[in-house]
Amino acid sequence: MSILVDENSRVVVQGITGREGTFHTKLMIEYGTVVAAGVTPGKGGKKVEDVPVFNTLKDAVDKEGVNVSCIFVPPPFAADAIIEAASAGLKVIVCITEGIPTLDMVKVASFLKDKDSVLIGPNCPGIISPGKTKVGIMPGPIHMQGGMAVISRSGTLTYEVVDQLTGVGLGQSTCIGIGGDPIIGTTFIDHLKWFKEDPETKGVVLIGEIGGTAEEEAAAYIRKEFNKPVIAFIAGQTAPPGRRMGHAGAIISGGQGRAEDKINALEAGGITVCMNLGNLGQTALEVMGKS
Amino acid sequence: MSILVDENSRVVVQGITGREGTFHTKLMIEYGTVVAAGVTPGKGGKKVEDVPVFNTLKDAVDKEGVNVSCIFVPPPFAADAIIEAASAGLKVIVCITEGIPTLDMVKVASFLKDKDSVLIGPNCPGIISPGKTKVGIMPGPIHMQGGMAVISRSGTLTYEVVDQLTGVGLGQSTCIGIGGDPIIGTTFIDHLKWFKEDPETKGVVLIGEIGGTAEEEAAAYIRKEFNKPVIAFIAGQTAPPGRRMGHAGAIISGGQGRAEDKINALEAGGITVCMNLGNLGQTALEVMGKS
Amino acid sequence: MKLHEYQAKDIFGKSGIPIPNGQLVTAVDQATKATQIISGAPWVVKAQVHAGGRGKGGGVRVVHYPYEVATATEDLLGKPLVTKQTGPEGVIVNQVLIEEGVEIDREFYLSMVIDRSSAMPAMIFSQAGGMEIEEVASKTPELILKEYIDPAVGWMPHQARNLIYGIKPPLSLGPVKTLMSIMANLYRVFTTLDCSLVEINPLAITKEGKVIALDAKMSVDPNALFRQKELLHFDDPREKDPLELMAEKYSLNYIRLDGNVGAMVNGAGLAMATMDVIKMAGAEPANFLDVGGGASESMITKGVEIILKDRRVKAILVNIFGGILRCDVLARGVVAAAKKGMIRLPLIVRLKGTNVEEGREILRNSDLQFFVAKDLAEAAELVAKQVS
Amino acid sequence: MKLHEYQAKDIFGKSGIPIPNGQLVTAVDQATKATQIISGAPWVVKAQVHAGGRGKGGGVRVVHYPYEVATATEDLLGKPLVTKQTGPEGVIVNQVLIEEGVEIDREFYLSMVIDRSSAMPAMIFSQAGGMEIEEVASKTPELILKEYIDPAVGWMPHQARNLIYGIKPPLSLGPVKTLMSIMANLYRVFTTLDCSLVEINPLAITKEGKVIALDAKMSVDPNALFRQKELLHFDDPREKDPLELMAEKYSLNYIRLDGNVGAMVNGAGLAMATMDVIKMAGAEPANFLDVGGGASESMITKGVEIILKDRRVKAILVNIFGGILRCDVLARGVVAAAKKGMIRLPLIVRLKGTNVEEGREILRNSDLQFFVAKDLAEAAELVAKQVS
Repeated sequence: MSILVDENSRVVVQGITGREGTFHTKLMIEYGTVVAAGVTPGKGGKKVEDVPVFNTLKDAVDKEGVNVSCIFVPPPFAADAIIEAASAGLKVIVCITEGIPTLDMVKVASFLKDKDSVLIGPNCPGIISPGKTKVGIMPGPIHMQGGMAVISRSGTLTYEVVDQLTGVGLGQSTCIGIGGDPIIGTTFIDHLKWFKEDPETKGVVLIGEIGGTAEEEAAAYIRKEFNKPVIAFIAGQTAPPGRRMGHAGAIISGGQGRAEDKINALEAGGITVCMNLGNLGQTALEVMGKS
Repeated sequence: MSILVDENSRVVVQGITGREGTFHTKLMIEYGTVVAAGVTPGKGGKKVEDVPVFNTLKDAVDKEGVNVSCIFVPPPFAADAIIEAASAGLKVIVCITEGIPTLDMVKVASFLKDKDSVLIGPNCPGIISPGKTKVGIMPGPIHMQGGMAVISRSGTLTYEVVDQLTGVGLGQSTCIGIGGDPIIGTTFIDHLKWFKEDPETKGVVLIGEIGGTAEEEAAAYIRKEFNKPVIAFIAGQTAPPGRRMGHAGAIISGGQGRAEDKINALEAGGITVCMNLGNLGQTALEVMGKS
Repeated sequence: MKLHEYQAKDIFGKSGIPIPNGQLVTAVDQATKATQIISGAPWVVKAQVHAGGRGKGGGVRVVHYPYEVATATEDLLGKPLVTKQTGPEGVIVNQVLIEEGVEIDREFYLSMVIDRSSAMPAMIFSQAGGMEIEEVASKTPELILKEYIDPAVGWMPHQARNLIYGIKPPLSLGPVKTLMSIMANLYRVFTTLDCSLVEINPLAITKEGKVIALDAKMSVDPNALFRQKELLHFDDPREKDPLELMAEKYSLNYIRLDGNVGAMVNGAGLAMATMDVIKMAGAEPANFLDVGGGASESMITKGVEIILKDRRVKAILVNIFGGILRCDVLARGVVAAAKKGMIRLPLIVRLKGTNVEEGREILRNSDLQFFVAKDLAEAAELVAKQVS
Repeated sequence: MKLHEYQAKDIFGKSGIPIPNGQLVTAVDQATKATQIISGAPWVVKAQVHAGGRGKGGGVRVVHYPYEVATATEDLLGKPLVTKQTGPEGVIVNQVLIEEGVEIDREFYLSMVIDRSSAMPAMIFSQAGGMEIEEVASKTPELILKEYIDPAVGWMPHQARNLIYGIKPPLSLGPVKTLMSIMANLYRVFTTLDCSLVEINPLAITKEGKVIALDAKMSVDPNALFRQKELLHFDDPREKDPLELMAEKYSLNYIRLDGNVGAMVNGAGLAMATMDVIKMAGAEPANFLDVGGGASESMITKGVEIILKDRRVKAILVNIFGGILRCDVLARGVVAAAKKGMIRLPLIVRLKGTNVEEGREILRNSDLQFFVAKDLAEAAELVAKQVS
């Protein structure tokens, strides 16, 4: 098992003819992902890496039965792409695009409220169920199939963590970058709920960062509802307030979003917080060894 | 039993200081309805028929624990009033107002999608559970408590039907005017589902009219899911196409909404369709006698 | 509220939806001048009436010489145009639109309406343009494509692509882009002007590859006119039945029909049902008249007057279920009409509800000749007897 | 992107949000002239800098004679203003806003932000205006009211009433109406200009009962600037750190901090975590620098250059987890910087991921002196050793 994506996922790449879209289509196929279709308006009938390209997502669904989307379209058109995917009934929508206007995401979030689609991202590395499928831009080879779930607001930081986990022999069930923007499709809690029901997942690494209150909310949820071991790390302990630290969502403002508040909340929730990134793998090994 | 409203309903009248609002507040109280509060912005602190008036619905909820709203505010402000009521968490919202712009109702419908509120109307006479409470403008005395449910797109036509039912000795559990506009909060099917679960309700009179396909959809639902006797009447058998017959929703256009199609669909659903309004009470008595 | 083609096109032109060059004329000499401004030949001369079916009724003429433009205009102006929607007497043509003719390569259909079931606006597109959409719907329903518009996000580009990329054979990039912008603009027009219908049929692609709205239908939600005041001047009372216009003035909801039994009812549903009852009793309703809940005595009197102005009426049925409208108010209004000597036809009255006794009393005490029906069934019988 | 007070007020003025009469001046003689146009006394002279806390920092002066306006302006212009947000060196004041003073009766707080949890814009109102909202939030949280705005329906009048009718003592009808219109207009400004923050504090009621925005803060979502081109001219590069400005030009995400260890990282999260690791090893990060996934060799070189322009830097840590950014590209960029003679400080390199061997090879084959760390823990130790 794993959550949301696995060997049965039939992936459509929205924006497949763009530079990034083409590049990562190749890498996903190399990893073993079934990339069944691509979409670029006006390029219908072409092929990219032997994948058929359609003008609309509707066509891709009708002709190729795709059920997971991976979006690489540029920021001005990304909200349209997400809504197109949800309208076409895709179960899982992964939006890699960074730089979508926040008010576009307000509309997207409103649109998705009564839909069955799960949106991962935007501004995220995607989702991987190691050994099964990879929908996103993370380096495949660092992953190893196993029992750890990883949920993260970050990209390369996640790779660092996964690499350490693999290094200490802790494989992963599913790793998810939920995205670094203020408004994202799914939160820590959404994924924790799914991981709770996933028998393959034995423990969770939760990688947060400054900004917002998502980690505090996750801590409250874990305390009340979550019964598997959780190891957490918060990036940005030394970040100054009022400055956006790369991610649109990573900003301490109005007295909210400080790393220490998040760490306190997590520890109060009985969660092991790793303070030094260098030791994360080791910490995870200790926690999982105990359980 | 009855559905949606009963003796426990604490009603707030939105637009209570207006002419209609005040008039019907009086009549509702006379019928026995608990009108616990009124709302008119800027008139907070006043009283109407001994009912305290508040500036906002939020205040009325906080101070008087109201759970059902009856809206009389003029069309330009009615959408705001409905959304205010839903935001304040009211369970049942009855909107009497006629003449709300359709695009306002598009927004209202979208807003209500993920809320728990039930909207009845707009452009409707309201809802009455005879002997318990009346939330609306229907004449109370013609009603009699009993086992017949009435669901109708019309106003005075409903009174005519109820009067005939009472005349033949068939009392009513709950009578609902769902409204004569193209976009309404709840449809025949919504109420049929609730009546299905209401043990007091033994049979249903469904009063449709030309325009739209609500009756056809109800017929399909009844055939599949509804197990109590239904008597139907469709107004507008002689109405010309392309003309709006009083109600904004009562128009035959684009080959849709004809009375004969509705009657055929209902009969195909095994529903007794009364062709002549004059005989409705008698027909109902026969059907209910058989069952 | 219906707009004329030229009015809708005026709005289109200002909203980024391409239209042909054209000019509205109300006199023949203007028509001749128009040909000097508007490029041709050919020219298209189009009668501006609200009724549909103009083309088959001879209201649209394609001509090739300037003098023909004048002749066609003269042919149409001031004369009744009969279409399948007007009835045999037709409607008088007061205005004519003269447009440049274009060479059509392909014809599409594009419209927007409110979809009741989903409670959302819908954009409807078909590549089978130029014919009536009902015909397409019955013969080739697969050629009609719909997109529903969530008000939280508005019209989205992928929806346009869903409609446009279904066209076979496919369009080239230029027309695709223009169609996308036309759809986005149509959505903006529809929502900002509170339309209940906007229809472009045909939406043509010319031989030069231009996309252009050759016809335009637009209706505005009458409930929204309070915030669309700048559209009020588009209202053309000349297009309305004079009795309906008079009723409108007194806030009475009156629709003229072809029968001989006038009906006065409170409530639209009951009014429709009363019409049906009349028909079922073997007579024909002469009108739909809902006097509404808030009718005053004088409005009732006016209602009687309007019913009786229709010379075909042979009897009147008053069917009132008193609620907000009290039966005594109704009775006073009817008696007032009688006193003015208006009522010389058989009057059948069926009263029920609020203040019914008082109402009957008022009628009894007047000089008025009338029949009282105890219920709807009896009322219908009495009516039928009077007109048979 | 932050706007200056005068820029935000300019937008307010055009959007139906009342503002005081005022004039922007950049020279003392303009200040004297301004007093002839703007009614006073008193006048308010306000330094136009992005940093908050201007009032307490002496950047806002209320004066009563025209010559004082000139003196105050001279006092501020061209000189550094130190506030709690600027750091000890302060920011240079380049522009001064001169406004009519008003007699304040009551002060409110009004703002709009995006609420992350609900994914909706929120309107925030408090009747405790004039003080910092964080202070109100901690002392009297019940005085802060919020309304969330559903994008399907937009800002609704009842939401304004929910905020306004909570005010004690209650306002009279005039101010209620103005406040309602200000809120509706603020919502329009926020959404049409893609704002991330709009704040009016204080929103004052004058002794004459007028409602007026005495201050204005506005930030625009940088991700939306592609469709807000007309706002680009509001950008004031003089307000930015020169190194950050240079980084921006090369699409590098650089933020200057106070420490002595320069850091170059790919990915914002990893860059933050690297800063934390440096700190935990007992050193202080001199910057945040995310070179991003698509960095080219020359961008890397530029990044090194920017880090080194900060004279406080004593050592550099390069931490790259190669993914889209390949380690060999990173190595070439660093070597190119070394060849230009830029690197004279200890360099600690930690490479991992795509093409890591190739990258290490390139570094080894260069003349560059550097330390290789096998993992993050070791990298931090090496850094600490170099700067201790």
